[in-house]
Amino acid sequence: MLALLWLTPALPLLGFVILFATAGRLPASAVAAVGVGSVGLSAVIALIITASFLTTPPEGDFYRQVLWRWIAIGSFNPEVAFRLDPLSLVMMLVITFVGFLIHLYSSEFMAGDEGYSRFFASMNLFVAAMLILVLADDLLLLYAGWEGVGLCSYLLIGFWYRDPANGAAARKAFIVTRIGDTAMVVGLILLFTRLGTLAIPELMERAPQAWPAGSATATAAAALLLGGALGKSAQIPLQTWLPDAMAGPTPVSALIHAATMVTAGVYLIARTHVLFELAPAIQLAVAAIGAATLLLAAFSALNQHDFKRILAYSTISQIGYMFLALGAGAWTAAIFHFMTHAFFKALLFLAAGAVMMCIGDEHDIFRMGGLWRRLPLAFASFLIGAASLAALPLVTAGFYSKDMILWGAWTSGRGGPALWAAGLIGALVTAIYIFRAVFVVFFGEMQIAARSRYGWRIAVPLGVLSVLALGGGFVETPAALGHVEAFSRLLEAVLPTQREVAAAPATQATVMAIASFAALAGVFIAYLVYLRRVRAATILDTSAVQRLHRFWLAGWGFDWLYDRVLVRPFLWFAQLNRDDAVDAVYDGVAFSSRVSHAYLSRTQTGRVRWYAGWLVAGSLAAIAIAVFA
Amino acid sequence: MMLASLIIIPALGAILAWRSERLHPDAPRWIALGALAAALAVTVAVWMHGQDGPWLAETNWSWIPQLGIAFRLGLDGLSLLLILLTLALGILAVAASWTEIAERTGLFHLTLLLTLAGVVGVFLALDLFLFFFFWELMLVPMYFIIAVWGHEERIGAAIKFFIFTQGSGLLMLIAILAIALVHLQATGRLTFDYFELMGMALGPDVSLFIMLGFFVAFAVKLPAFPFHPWLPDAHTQAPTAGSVILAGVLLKTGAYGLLRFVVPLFPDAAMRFAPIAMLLGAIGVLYGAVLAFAQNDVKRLVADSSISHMGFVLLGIFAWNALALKGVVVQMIAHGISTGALFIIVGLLQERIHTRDLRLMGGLSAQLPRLSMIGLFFAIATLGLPGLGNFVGEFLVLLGSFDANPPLTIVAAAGLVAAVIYALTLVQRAFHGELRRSSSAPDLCLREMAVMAVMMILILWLGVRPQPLLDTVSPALLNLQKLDASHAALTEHQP
Amino acid sequence: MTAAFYVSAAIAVLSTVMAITRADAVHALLYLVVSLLAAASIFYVLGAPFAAVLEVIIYAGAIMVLFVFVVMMLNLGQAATIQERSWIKPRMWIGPAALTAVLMAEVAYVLWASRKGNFAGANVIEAEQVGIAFFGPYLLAVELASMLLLAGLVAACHLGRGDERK
Amino acid sequence: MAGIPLSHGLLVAVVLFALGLVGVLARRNLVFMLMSIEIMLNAAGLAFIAGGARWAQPDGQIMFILVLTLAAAEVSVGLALILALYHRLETLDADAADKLKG
Repeated sequence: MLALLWLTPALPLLGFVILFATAGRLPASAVAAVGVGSVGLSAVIALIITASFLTTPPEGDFYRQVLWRWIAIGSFNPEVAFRLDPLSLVMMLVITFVGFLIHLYSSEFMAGDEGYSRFFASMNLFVAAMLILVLADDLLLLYAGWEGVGLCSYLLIGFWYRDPANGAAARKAFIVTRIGDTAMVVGLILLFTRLGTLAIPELMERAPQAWPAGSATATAAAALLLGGALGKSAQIPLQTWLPDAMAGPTPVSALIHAATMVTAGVYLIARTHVLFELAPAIQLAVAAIGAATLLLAAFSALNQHDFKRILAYSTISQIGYMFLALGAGAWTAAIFHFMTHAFFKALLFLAAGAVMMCIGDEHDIFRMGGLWRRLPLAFASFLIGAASLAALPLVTAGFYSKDMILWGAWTSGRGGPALWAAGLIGALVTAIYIFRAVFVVFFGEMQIAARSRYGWRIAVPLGVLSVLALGGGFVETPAALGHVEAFSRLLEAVLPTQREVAAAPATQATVMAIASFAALAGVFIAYLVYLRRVRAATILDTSAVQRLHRFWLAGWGFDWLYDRVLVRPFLWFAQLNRDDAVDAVYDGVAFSSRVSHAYLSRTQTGRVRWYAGWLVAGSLAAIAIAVFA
Repeated sequence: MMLASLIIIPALGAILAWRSERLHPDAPRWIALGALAAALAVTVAVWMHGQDGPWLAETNWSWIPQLGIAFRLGLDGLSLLLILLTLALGILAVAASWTEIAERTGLFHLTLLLTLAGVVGVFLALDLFLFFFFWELMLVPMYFIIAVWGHEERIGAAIKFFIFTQGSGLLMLIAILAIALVHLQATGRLTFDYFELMGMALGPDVSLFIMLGFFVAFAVKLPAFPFHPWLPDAHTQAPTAGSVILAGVLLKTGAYGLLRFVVPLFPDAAMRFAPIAMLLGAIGVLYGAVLAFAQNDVKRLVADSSISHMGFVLLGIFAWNALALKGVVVQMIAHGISTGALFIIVGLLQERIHTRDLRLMGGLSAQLPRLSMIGLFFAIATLGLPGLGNFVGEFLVLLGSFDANPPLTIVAAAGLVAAVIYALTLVQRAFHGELRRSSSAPDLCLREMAVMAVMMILILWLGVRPQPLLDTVSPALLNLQKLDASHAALTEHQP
Repeated sequence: MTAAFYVSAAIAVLSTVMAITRADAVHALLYLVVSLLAAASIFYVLGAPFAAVLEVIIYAGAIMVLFVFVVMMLNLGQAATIQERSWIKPRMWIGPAALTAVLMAEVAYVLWASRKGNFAGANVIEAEQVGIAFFGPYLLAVELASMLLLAGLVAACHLGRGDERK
Repeated sequence: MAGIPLSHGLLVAVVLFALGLVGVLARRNLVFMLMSIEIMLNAAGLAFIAGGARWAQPDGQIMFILVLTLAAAEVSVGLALILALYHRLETLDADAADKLKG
């Protein structure tokens, strides 16, 4: 059954080819059938493969499928080959399954759009590329998927191409991530030059033999790969593109900019964790970047008005958690959080999309309010997603994954408590900002007319994802709460489990309790400030706080900074050099010959005698040379 | 005989096409298509039934024995691929200018086919004098293509093209004469034969100067920074077919010259010169990209992007190892197809909205969805998306160059970002946003779709299965590399 | 004989000076004829009687007559002479004179260097010898000269007809 | 018969040639320029004769005759040109025909 593996990316790719080739001439129903069906079939195959993989694990806990040899030059012979191991299995499942739900949702959400076929073509291509990314056995193929998803992200952010702002956002996303990608390309080149292969298993095998821990080359290689991961996963300093990416349709935000693509960086680091372990400095940088990003983004999320931008910053923040986990060496926790995050963040986006669809595409949360009565399903699912995001204890999936990360941070050897504290503050702010959104949007006074008009194709994904956002966490619970270890045992073969820590279960329980308290406290603060509007909340209106608010609203001024430091100088230089300074040099040559022509042509008087005189003078000179020389 | 026929068929076709205009205005097109298809068939036949070893076929006829000049042709994998590219792009160019060129079709196809005959000759010639002959042969008709059928500022552009290429060609002629004379002094035999001249030992300074003569000629044609200013003008002003041939084929003659002559004939000098050449390549990558970004004329944008792509080629050639050289070959072919396609797209756009000014365009996606989609496809190919041909070329070049010169490779890699900037700017400004100027004609017709589909499939095939191509060119490159195997720094990559 | 050479040479030079400085074309032509006749006598002194005869018949005769005809056809009157005077200004002569002085200097240097032991005109070369050489080794030159004359004839005809067509 | 020193004969030829040259360069009237050219040709012929006389060979006279033919052809074409030019420009001023001016 595992031999069907190639079909999982091939089916969505086929869907893309069909939709691309017909170029919008198919009726909408056929488009939806192809678009949703291809991903659905892919999900089914993924499930079959999973079942087969779990019941009869292949030898060595991985399955390798070579499709063809891509390039073979000397020792450089990357193959188009897929590798199914527990890590890629989890990724594949999440991608196909969440992808299918979002496709289903989109088939209704996007109905009537003139680019319906184009939308599904891009979405299908995205799923295919994302699957190639996670299934790739070779870093070069991984990079192919990596760029493919970037392309689809670009296409879908700029999906409504009539508005230049969307185009600008799309371009920004592509360019910023491409900066990281270029670092990654250099990283690949460095790896190949030094280790002589790009096949991931061989790389992971050869790297520890070739390089001692902390060696400069290993550090450089890890840093370059990290560059790619930072761009794709919107971490500091390459995070600025993600909030703008919300210009795309909401399902796109749910699938690409929340559930799957932006976590590719997490996947990459987990996949090449051996390298990062060889470069402790870089691993520490991963943790620090993650901690910084999660805090920065959380504070920005707290100040957004745009419904989707709240979720975008939230995504950046949550990926920050994953980076924190990776940096702390809690590889499994990162992947676990990736999975739960995919569920609850997709759910949040889809619910938000449903809400905005019903109120005439209004994005400003302060123009909403009291919507829970009109849109009960959207409300319920958003609330579940929010609870999971805020990691409300015990009942939500987010709780278990976040707890695993915090515990991993606490027990990690490098700066553990500091990382933990950052995560904790982040948890508090997370709860505040997401419940701010819940309270402002769904409670309070009704400010806008809402008509519930979603059908089953929207309702079903919301329902399924709600269940997953709540129950998806029970595959891995901490020692104090049942000690289920299904997830980490599954990933054991790929990712090293964290070092056994001597800390007593009591410590773990305490740490967990503090985190739970922080989450609940966050909800309560949000309640007080945004629903009850307690007196103390007037402090928010003071000018100092307002200034801070504007600063955070603008994402800590990164856009401003980049605009001044990078974009404007580039534009300035490009405009300055539009007519090509080098050309001016050649024009100078042309000009000087024109000037000398003007002077020399004055000697051409057109008079025979003048010419004859020069003729004589020249002859005389020649004779003189002959006679006297 | 087979090889000579590759040159003779287009040349005969040229004359026939010229004379046939009086029969019917479309007759020259069919004759041109037929001649190119016949030449293509011959090429494929040679490919299939070629001899073993690096040289698939050879021809050596006596021409001017008194001066040691022979009509010597040879076809190896490198020439084969470039000739295939030349003929294929020639066919596509004829097809693409079906409606654009309405006047003097006979003369147009005469010049087009003569150019192609010259290019094929350049790719085949193994006698330096013969090489120079073909080098000049392809130049003159191209001048007329630009000057007669070009756009508004065609005369100036044509003259600029001519002066740059002719001036640099004269430098090459001097270099050819110099190497022949040095050989004459050393051995007492006057010869222009490639193989005889190859083994010759030259003093370090002499070889450096002679090499620079060749290098400048090829660098102008390539074009490498800072010899590029002729290119934007010529490409912008040429008619679509001219731009396609210029970008797709003529630029490759420069790269071919570097591969075939500069490095094998002067290995030591080339090795000493390599850092500078690679620097020029890396600068070209970035400079062309920045230049492309700032343009308002679509055609100029595409033309400037060629400078960027050819920078990779220069970088890879002087890295001179198996990876980089194969990357160079793939990059050349992929660039020929993708840029050729972009020029065709611009031509189709201009036919429909009568402008090339990006400031007047916008929102064409709604009106011309197919054209826009294909434009997007090739813009993306240009920016080097994996799975499409350009990526394979660029990645292999970078991979190979890193071995030779890591810092410059990293600089050139920054070109990947710059490529995104200009490619997306092109797409965004032309096809997205508000509709500014409507099209006066419907979306692509079947003939146009067929042309574009062929190119899309080719570039995709190149990106996904480059191996057959790499295998074809492999013996030829190995042979070139063996010629200077004694030089340790330039040997094949050994990880 | 020697005296005859120097006298003829002096006449030739003087009449040539007069010829190139006259304002009236007919006067100049007459001086020119004198100069050519003087040259003919120099030829005779140098032992080339055939050349001297040809000089008189063709140069002084035929060619100068052509000039006279043309001057007549141009119908140059008093006005032309006055204009011609206005064109002949002293400073007109400076440049040519300077160039010519350089020429004279160069030639004088050469002649001075090779002045010894070369005497001309000791033997007379008759027309017979000339004719034999002509139709012997110089046959091709004769044919070329005839072609040249033919070409001159055709060109003159063509140029003369040019205006009628218009 | 002692003859004349060759250098004297040549000197006369050169003086005549130089005078012709001065005439060509100094006079503006086309007729005079043509006459001056005739003087120069004649001087060249004189030099040939002198040279031929020095070696007592007929070749000098032969060259003179060829020069004579040349002069005849040149005069006929030149005068025809002068006539044509006079019809067109209504003047014999050589400086008036300066269409080649750069």
